[in-house]
Amino acid sequence: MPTIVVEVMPKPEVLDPQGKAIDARLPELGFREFSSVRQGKRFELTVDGEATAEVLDRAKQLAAQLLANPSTEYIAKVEVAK
Amino acid sequence: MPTIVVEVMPKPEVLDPQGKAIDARLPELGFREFSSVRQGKRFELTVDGEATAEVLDRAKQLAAQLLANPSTEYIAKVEVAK
Amino acid sequence: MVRAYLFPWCVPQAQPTVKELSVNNTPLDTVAYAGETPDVEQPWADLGLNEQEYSRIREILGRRPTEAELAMYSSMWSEHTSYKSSKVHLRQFGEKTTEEMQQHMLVGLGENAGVVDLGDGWAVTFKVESHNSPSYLEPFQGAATGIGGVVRDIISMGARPVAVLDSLRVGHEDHEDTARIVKGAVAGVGHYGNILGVPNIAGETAFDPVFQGNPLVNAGAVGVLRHEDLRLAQASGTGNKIVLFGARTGGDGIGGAAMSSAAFDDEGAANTPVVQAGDPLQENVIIEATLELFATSLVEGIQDLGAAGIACATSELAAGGDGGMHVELTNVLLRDEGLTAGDILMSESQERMMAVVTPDNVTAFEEIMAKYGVEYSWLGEVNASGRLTIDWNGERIVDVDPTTVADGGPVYERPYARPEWLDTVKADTFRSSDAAANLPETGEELKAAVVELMASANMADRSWITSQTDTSVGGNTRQGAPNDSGVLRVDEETGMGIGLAIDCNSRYTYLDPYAGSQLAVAESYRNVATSGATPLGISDGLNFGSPEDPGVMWQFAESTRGIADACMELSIPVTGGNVSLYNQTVDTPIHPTPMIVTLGRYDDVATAVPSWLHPAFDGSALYLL
Amino acid sequence: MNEPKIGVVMFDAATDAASVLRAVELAGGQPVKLHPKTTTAPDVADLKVVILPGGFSYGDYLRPGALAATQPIMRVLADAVKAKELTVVGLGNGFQVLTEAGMLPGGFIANTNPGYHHADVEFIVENNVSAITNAYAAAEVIRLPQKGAFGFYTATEDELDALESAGNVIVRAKDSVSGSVRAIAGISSDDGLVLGLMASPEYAIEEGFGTDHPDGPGLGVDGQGLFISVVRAAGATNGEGVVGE
Ligand SMILES: Nc1ncnc2c1ncn2[C@@H]1O[C@H](COP(=O)(O)OP(=O)(O)O)[C@@H](O)[C@H]1O
Repeated sequence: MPTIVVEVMPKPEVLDPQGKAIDARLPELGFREFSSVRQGKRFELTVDGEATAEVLDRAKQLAAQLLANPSTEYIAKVEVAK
Repeated sequence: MPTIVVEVMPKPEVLDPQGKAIDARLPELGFREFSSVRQGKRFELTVDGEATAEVLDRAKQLAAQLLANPSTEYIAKVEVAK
Repeated sequence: MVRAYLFPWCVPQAQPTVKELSVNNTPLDTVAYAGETPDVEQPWADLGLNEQEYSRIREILGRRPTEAELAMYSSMWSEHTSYKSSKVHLRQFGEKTTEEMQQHMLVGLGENAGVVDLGDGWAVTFKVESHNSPSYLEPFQGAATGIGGVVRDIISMGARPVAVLDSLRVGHEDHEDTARIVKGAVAGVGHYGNILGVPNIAGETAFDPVFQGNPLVNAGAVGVLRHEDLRLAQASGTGNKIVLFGARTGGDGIGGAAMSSAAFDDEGAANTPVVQAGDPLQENVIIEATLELFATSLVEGIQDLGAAGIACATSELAAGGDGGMHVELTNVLLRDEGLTAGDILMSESQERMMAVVTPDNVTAFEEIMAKYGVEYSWLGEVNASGRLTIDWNGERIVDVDPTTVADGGPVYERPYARPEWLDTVKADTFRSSDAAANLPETGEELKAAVVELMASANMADRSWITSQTDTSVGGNTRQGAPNDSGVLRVDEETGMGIGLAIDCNSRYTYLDPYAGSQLAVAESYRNVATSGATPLGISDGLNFGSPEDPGVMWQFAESTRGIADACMELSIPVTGGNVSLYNQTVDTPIHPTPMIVTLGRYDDVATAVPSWLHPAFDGSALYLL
Repeated sequence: MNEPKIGVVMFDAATDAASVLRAVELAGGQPVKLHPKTTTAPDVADLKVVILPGGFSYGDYLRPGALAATQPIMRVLADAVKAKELTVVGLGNGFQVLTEAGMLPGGFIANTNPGYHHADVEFIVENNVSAITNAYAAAEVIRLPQKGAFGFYTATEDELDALESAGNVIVRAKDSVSGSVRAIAGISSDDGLVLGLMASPEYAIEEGFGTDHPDGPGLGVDGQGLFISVVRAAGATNGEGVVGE
């Protein structure tokens, strides 16, 4: 069955304590190539049937209505997984 | 500055109570197109410099060492964001 | 409000900041420039000031304010920060206090929070703060940062936070938006308090349609300290250094103070500031670092950063001290390099503290910050100028007398009058309703009525709420939910401890604000007293509609009169409190809600009496008093 | 009396640490605070047992226990365990740290009913010869607080079978609230030197401040046995005889 991937990230201007805490560990762990980390969510929706353009639209609706919180997050991606 | 995206999902054989809880709300919200939801994580690493193949390798190391827990999760993707 | 967003896709929305307020696109509105350009139009109305207030600022300064000064005055003179409409009524809490009532008070009205003596060198401080408008926009973060903010208030008194509490008023249980708010707020309160490791031992939750578009989320905290650890917010001593420590400053919550002082319109708040996200891990570290600063006597004065951030903290610290202060705003550590000077002054980023340190202690201070891994930056110095000056990239953008900012705001005697609708409401009694004609009579009917009552949202089991907060962390909780009063041990040696309850029935205060407020005091007092504690003081969280409505102002006047009179009668002082006005949707104010926290003392918490029927009490007699 | 020293690692936001320190003391041990940044073995050299307390180490950000598991002290502890010189006990979040550090098999996911919950839970002591259960009777039913949002223990079938057949499932929930597979609540490594328990015994050690009990609210003190066990284990391996009751 096809899968739709929805990705949600904290808005750039909103503090991301999780990312910040990971960030803080990097130098000690020897990862100096990355200057910052932000942590968001990835959802996989299993589609019941075909992943038509309509179903993708519904996934976008679901993302906006339930999966992302518009006051703190934005939707980074909604796409059919290959 | 370039960004590397790391995506981590719960292993298929491991239960995903958070995904399941979302799942359970779908019929009530009228989303019948999706038969199941799984919830994972998406990380954005800001690269200090160029996103060379080496840096991508380091991101993979970081993913394996810290961002994913191999006993419950797998790494779905590590790539340079466009 | 239903969350109706049609594809606000992908692009993070542009952030509304104070940038938009910049005057004529001049690169920087300096003091010198302001002096040369008296006629520049300034957005005082958008910042919530009225014309007289704006002229008064010009009069004080002898010129027009700079953009930064205007932002500073507008938030410090906002209702939320200045108590301009409520002050005249709050005075009676002091006036109606006898010496006997004051006997346990170490610090009274006017400080961050009152401090009450517990004996044996122990003291306790407690307060509630409203976080209503942020919690409507984003219930989880709003409630979480409500807890974070009030806990920082308590730490800045020199106390270790030992308990938190919260009081929630949300809309009708069946309304589609209620679950979002109540579940979000409950989870947020739990999230923050749990990670702080402070037990949640008291609170209440009520459902009523009047709170649909304007829920109330009041968060409280209790701290314990030794007498000698008491600290007050003031910057004195020329040459002392000003330091900002904790989280970096970002673009969050700019304009929050002004927003809490405006009513929601139909669509919710129009100018929504960037949501403040809490970082309880950061706060946890700050608590330990700050307490160590106190224990080693490294700070002269300290102030938490809340509404109006650095603007508020610098003007309050300077006004509380005896001289002036100079601040280099450029030294502030930023999370986002694009912020303007005005943004930085007004940002409400969480988990920050400002302290005053003598030059001798600078190194020791830095060592403690390093030990806890807390970031800090030195901002400036206390001086004898009597002025608060702030520079940005070598240019002066603020030059004010700090007392005019912190304490010199307007005080209003707002007109008030008993609203006429009250007669109609009062005439509409139960006896005159349909229900009265159909009272349950048979055993079956009575049973059904009782079951229906018990199943209603306001009576139903609260364990889904209380199980989401840690009640036992710290190991000193003698009683938490479902007791009417939380009980906490303070002294492990003697068992001495405190009892705490927060209460208010908003329907009573709606029907009769004077008697209803007395009832709120009585209920909260009773809950503490019947658990076996001796009540020592109350703190209030006064949540009302718009003070510009004479009917609301009447409710406020009656309510404060009721609280003061009830306290006289019970011989217990008001130790502090918080006022939140403009809680209304368009023209409909919320029911007046003066939440009352009573704090009591036990010689030994082992004597506390629970308020539920434990199976072990089988066979005990039950009395109705 | 020579009180055995027991180390307690003070991770940031390990909110139960204070109560664990007190519990060790009440059980007759001498608690020693250990800093998570410690990189030197001498800090643990005179200790026979180290406890990783519960709470929300590093905010439980990323995954519960994940950031704590990367702290320098964890390497020191792992080395000492490898040299058979140390017993490490993880309580609650501390158990999660041990799985994240790879010192115990399996991992934790969100509770079946997601979100933070606390409750008094009944557990069965399946193995009473471990460093954390030796003061309990075999098959004793004990009541301890359990709290957290990620208390659901999971592992592969092979790992689970190995744990079971070696007797390394030492504590099981009577009714699993978190959802853990096979109701597992406490496990041990094969050599018995690394142990984890998903519960908070430190809040069931003092009458009046414990779990609910048939005799009255707060009278349950079943957590005492765990700390007595730990102190005994420390005393025994110190070669100074059994300390405790
Ligand atoms: N409702 C009230 N009842 C009594 N005192 C109050 C009330 N509201 C405010 N106060 C007094 O005014 C002081 C300033 O309040 P507040 O601005 O809430 O402190 P903060 O600066 O921490 O926000 C309080 O410490 C308190 O003593």
